[in-house]
Amino acid sequence: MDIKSVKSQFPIFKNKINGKSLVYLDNANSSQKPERVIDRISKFYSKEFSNIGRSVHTLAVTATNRFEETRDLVKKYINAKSREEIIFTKNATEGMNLVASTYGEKFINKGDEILITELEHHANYVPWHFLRQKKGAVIKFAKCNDRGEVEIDEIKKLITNKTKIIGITHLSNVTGAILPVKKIVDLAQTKKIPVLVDGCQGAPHLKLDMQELGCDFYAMSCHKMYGPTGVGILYAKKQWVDQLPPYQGGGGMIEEVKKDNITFPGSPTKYEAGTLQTAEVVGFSESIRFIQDVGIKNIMQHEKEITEYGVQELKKNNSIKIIGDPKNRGSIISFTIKGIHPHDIATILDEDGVAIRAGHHCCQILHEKMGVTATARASLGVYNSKEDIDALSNAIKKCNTIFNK
Amino acid sequence: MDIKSVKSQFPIFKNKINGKSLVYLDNANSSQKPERVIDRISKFYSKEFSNIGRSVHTLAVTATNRFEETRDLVKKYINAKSREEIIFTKNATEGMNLVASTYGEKFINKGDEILITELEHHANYVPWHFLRQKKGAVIKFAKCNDRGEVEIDEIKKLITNKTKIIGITHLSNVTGAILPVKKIVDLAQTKKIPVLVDGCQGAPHLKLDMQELGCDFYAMSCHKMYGPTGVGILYAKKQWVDQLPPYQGGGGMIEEVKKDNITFPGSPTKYEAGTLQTAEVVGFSESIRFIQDVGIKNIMQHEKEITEYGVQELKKNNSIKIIGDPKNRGSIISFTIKGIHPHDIATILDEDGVAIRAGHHCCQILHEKMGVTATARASLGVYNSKEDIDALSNAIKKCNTIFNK
Amino acid sequence: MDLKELYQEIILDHGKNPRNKKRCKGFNKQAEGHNPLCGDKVHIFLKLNKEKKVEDISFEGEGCAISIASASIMTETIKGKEFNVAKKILENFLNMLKDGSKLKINSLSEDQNTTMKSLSGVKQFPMRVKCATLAWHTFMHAAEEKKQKANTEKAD
Amino acid sequence: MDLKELYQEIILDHGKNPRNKKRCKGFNKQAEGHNPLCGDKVHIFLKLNKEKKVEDISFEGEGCAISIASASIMTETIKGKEFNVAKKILENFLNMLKDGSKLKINSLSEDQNTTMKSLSGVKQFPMRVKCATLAWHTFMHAAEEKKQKANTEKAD
Ligand SMILES: Cc1ncc(COP(=O)(O)O)c(C=O)c1O
Ligand SMILES: Cc1ncc(COP(=O)(O)O)c(C=O)c1O
Repeated sequence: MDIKSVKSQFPIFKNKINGKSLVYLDNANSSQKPERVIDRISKFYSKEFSNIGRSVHTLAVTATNRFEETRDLVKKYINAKSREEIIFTKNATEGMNLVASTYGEKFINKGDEILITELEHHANYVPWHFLRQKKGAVIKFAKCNDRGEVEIDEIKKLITNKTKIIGITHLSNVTGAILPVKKIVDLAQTKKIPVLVDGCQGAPHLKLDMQELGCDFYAMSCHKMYGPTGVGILYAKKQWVDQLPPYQGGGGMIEEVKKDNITFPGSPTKYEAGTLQTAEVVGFSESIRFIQDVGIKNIMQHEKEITEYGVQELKKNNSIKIIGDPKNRGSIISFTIKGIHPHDIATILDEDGVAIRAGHHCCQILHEKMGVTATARASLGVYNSKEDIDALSNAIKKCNTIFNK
Repeated sequence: MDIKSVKSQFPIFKNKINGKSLVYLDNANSSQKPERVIDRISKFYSKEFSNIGRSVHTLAVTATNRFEETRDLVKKYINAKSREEIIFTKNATEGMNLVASTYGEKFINKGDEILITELEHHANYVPWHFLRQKKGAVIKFAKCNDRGEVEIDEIKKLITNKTKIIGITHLSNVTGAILPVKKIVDLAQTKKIPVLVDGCQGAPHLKLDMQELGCDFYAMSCHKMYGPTGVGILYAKKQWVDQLPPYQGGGGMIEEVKKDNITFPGSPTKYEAGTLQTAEVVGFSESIRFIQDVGIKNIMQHEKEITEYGVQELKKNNSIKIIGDPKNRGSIISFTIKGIHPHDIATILDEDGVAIRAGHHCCQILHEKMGVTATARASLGVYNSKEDIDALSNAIKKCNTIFNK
Repeated sequence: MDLKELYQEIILDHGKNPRNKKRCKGFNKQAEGHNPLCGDKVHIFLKLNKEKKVEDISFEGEGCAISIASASIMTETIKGKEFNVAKKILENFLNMLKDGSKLKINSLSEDQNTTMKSLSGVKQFPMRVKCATLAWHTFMHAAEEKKQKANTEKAD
Repeated sequence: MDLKELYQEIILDHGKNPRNKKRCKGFNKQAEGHNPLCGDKVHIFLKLNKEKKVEDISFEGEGCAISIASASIMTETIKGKEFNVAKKILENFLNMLKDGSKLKINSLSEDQNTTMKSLSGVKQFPMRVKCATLAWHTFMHAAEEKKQKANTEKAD
C-alpha cells in the first residue's frame, strides 16, 4: 500500500499546525475525512438533497435510495444477515444506550447482573448505571490484568445464573488490547447470555464479520471510521430487534397511531425516529468505499507495523512508561512520562504539530485502577507513518528538556 | 428583499428535475441548504476537523471554539438567558424524547395527565405514549376546530390539578395554524404547569424569542432551518435543566465515575453524551447567519405574501379543498383534490418538477379527525416565489386533466 | 418517466370503479395491509376452499389510484385460480415491477394479461411500487394466515 | 503561541515544589474542584476567621503543572489577605487570563505580582485556561460554602 497516496486523499494534511505539518495521532478520538467523503456530502446537499422516506417526489426518491444503499453497503461490509439488523444512530454511545434501555426495560429486573469490564469506556458503563438506578440491577466488572487485557477466565468467574447481558469492548481505547470477543461470545452462548460489543475502536481497525464474531449487538461510530460526525451504527441480531421495544418515539417509526394506542413496524424502522442523518449516512457510504479500496487487511497490516515501531521507539526513552502490554495490540499506545503531566505533554507536542490526547479517555475506572488520573495517548490511523512516530519521539524529547531544565 | 439573490445562494436550484426547474414546496419536511452552509461543512472537515472538548491540541481547541460559538449564536438568536439552556440533539424528535423521558421520570406518576393537542406531530405524541405505557399516565387531546386551530379555551377546559405538562406545536405542519403559544404559556403558568413547544415549524418561519414566549422547552430541527441534517436544538429553561436527570449516558457527560456511583455535571454537558455532531453544529452557525442576513422579519413578510397568493390561487380551482383556514397561517397549505388521491397528485406534480408532500405528515390523529387518510401539502421557504405557486397551480390542472379524461 | 404509462386508461378505470370492493360472502381468511409512509390501507377477504382454490376474493381499503387499481386487478385476476397458480401470478407480477420481466402465465386470458401489464408502468416510479404491491402481499398474508399485518416497510 | 511563556521557571518550580500542598490545621471551610475533561482535581482547605480574613489556606490535588502551580501560587498570594481583597485578586487574575488585562492590586508585593503574572502565558493556550483557574474557582466555592463541586465545565 502506498501510504503517501492514501494520505494525499485527506485534505486536512495540506494545512500547517503552528507552522508545522500536522502529525495526527488522535484517531481513537476521531479520524480525519478523505476528500471523497467531504465531496459526497457537498454533492448530496447541492444536487440531491431532500428528506427521505416520506415524499414521493424525485429528490426524495433519490435521497431515500442513496440512504438505503448505504444500509446495504454496511450490511455487506460487516457481514450482517439482514437489513433489519442495521440501525443508524447518532453515535456509538446512542447505540449502547439503545441496547441498555430497550433490553433493560424488557429483560433486566432487580438483582439481575450486568457484566462489563474494567476496560470499558463510559459509553458502555453509564447507560448500565442508569439501569442499576432504575431497576436495582447489579453491575460487575471483569478485572483487567497488568498487560491491560481482560482474560476470558475473569469473565467466566463472574458469570452467574443472574447474568443477563455482557458488555465488552472490542479494542480498548486506552491499553490497545484486542479482546477475545469470539471466545467470550462462545462462552456466553452456552449460558444464553447476549453480548454487546463496543466496537468503536474495533470497527475502524479490524476486519468486521458479525457471523464470525457471533455477538448480539455491535456499536460503532462513523466519525472514527473516516466518516462524518453525527452518525453511528448499531448492529443488532434479528432475534433481538424482533423482540425489543422501540427506543425513541416520533415520525417515521410508527405503524398506526390512534388516541388510545400506537403500533410499531419492524426494525430498522421502529428504531429510527424522526428525520435521520441523511447527508451523514450518504457521506459514510464513501468512507466504506475508501476502506474497501485501501483494503482492511492492508490497513491492519500497515497499522500493526507502525504501532510496533512506535512501541519500540517509545521504549527507548527511559522516562516513558507505556500503559499496558497486550499480546494482541490495536493501533493505540498510551503512556506517561515521569514528572510530566499528560496535559503538559499534549500542549508541548502540539507546538510541533503533533496531535495526541491527554486525559482519562472516558475510562476513569481503568485509570483509577492503574493509579493515574490521566495518560497521554497516541492512536494511529491509515495515514500515519514511521515519520509520524519519529516526530512524536522528538517532540517527547522536548518535554523532557523543558521540564528538566 | 431580492428573492432572486436569495434563491441563487442555494445550489440545488441549478439542477433540473425531470428536465424542469425545481419548484421546491416540501420545506416543512426539510429545507434546502445555502452554499455557505455546505461550504462551511466542507471547510470544517478539510481544514479544522477534530473531535471537540476532549483534546488539548490546536485542532481540538479550534473545533471546540467553533462549536461553542454556535451555542452562543443560538442562545442569542432565540434570546435564551444562558448557554446552559441550549442543548444540541439529533433532531427535534430527540429533543422531545429527552423532555418526555427526563421530566416524565421525575415528575409524572400513575394517573397524572399530559395535555397535548389533536394537531400534534407524532414526535410530540409517541414519546408521551411511552410514558403512558410505563407510568400509567393519561394523555388528553385538546380539540382542533374546523379552521384547523386549537383555541385556548380547548386547552383551558382540559387542565385539571393532575395536569403535569402541556405539549403544543408552535405552527401546525398540516393546517399551517400558528398557535397562541404565549397565551397558553401564561395560562399554564398560573397553574405552574410547564409547557413544551414543538418548534419544528415555528423555528424556521417565525421570530424566536424565548423570553417573550415564556415556554419551558422549545424543540427545533436544524435541517428545517436551512441547516445540516443530524442536528437539532432543545431549549430548556435553566430551572429544568438544573432539576432533571441526564438522558443518555456516555463520554463527556460525566463528572466522576466510580464502580459504585457516577456523578454528573450541569447542563448542557450532562445532556450531550458521546461525540457530538461537530461538523453539523459548526455548519449550522452559517444557517443562522444566513437567516440573520436576510432578516427573519423579511422572511416572514415574504412567506406571508407568497402563502396568501397560494391560498388565493388554489381557491380558484373548484376541485381543490384546502385543509384548515387558520386566522394566523404560517407558510403551509395542505389540500385535497376531489377524486384524486394525494399520492397521485404528488407523482403528477413531480413530473413538472414540483416537489410537494403527500401523506399523513406524521399527524394521523388529525387526519383521522378530518376523515381523510392523506392530504397533499405545499410548504414554502424563503426561496419560493409567486412563479412557484403558478407552477403548482398549473401542475394541479394537469392532475384534473389526467383523472378526468 | 412517463405519466401516461403510469396512469393508463385501465388503471384509472379500476381506480375509479374498483371491482370486488366489498366484503365477500363466506370468506374464511382475511388480512390487513398497511403502507405506513403514505397511509394506504387494504383489507383482503379470501375464500379458499378445501382444494386450495380461490373461490372468492375481495377487498376494502383506501389509497391512491395505483393501490386501489392494483387491488381491484388482483382480485379479478386470481379469483377462481388454484392457490399455487395465484402464487405464481404474484411472483410474476412482483418480477415485472422489479426488473421488467414479462408475464408468463398460461392460465391468464389475453384480457387479464393486458390488464395486469397495465401496471408495469409503475416500475418507473420507485416510490409507487409499494402502492402497487400492497394488496398482493396482503393476499399472501391472508392465505398463509400470518398474524402480523402486511407492511410495505418491512426491511427485506 | 510560545511554550516558553507558558512554562516559565516560576511555574515549573511551583509545579514541581508546590507550596501549601497539605491539609492546613484548623481549616473551617473546604471545597473540592474538578475538571472533568482532563481529570484535574483540587481540594481547597480554608481558614477564614471572624474578621473575614484568610488566616490560612492550603490545597491537595492532582493535575498538570499549570493547575498545581496555579493552586500553589494562589495559596501563597491570598494567605493573610482580607476576603474582599482575595476576591479582588481573583477577579484580576481571571481578567488577566481572559483579555490580558494588567493586574492592579496595591496590596500585592512586587514578588507576588511577578509570580501571578507568570501565569499570564496561559492565555495563549485556551484549553489550559481551565487548568489555571480551577483552584481559584474552588477557593470561591469554599469561601461561599457552595454545595456543588467547583466544575470547570459549568457552561456560563
Ligand atoms: C411539527 C413537527 N414536529 C416534529 C417534526 C419532527 O422533526 P424531526 O423529524 O426533524 O425530528 C416535524 C417534521 O417532520 C414537524 O413538522
Ligand atoms: C471504546 C470506545 N467506546 C465508546 C466511544 C464513544 O464513541 P462516541 O462518542 O462516538 O459515541 C469511544 C470513543 O470516544 C471509544 O473509544
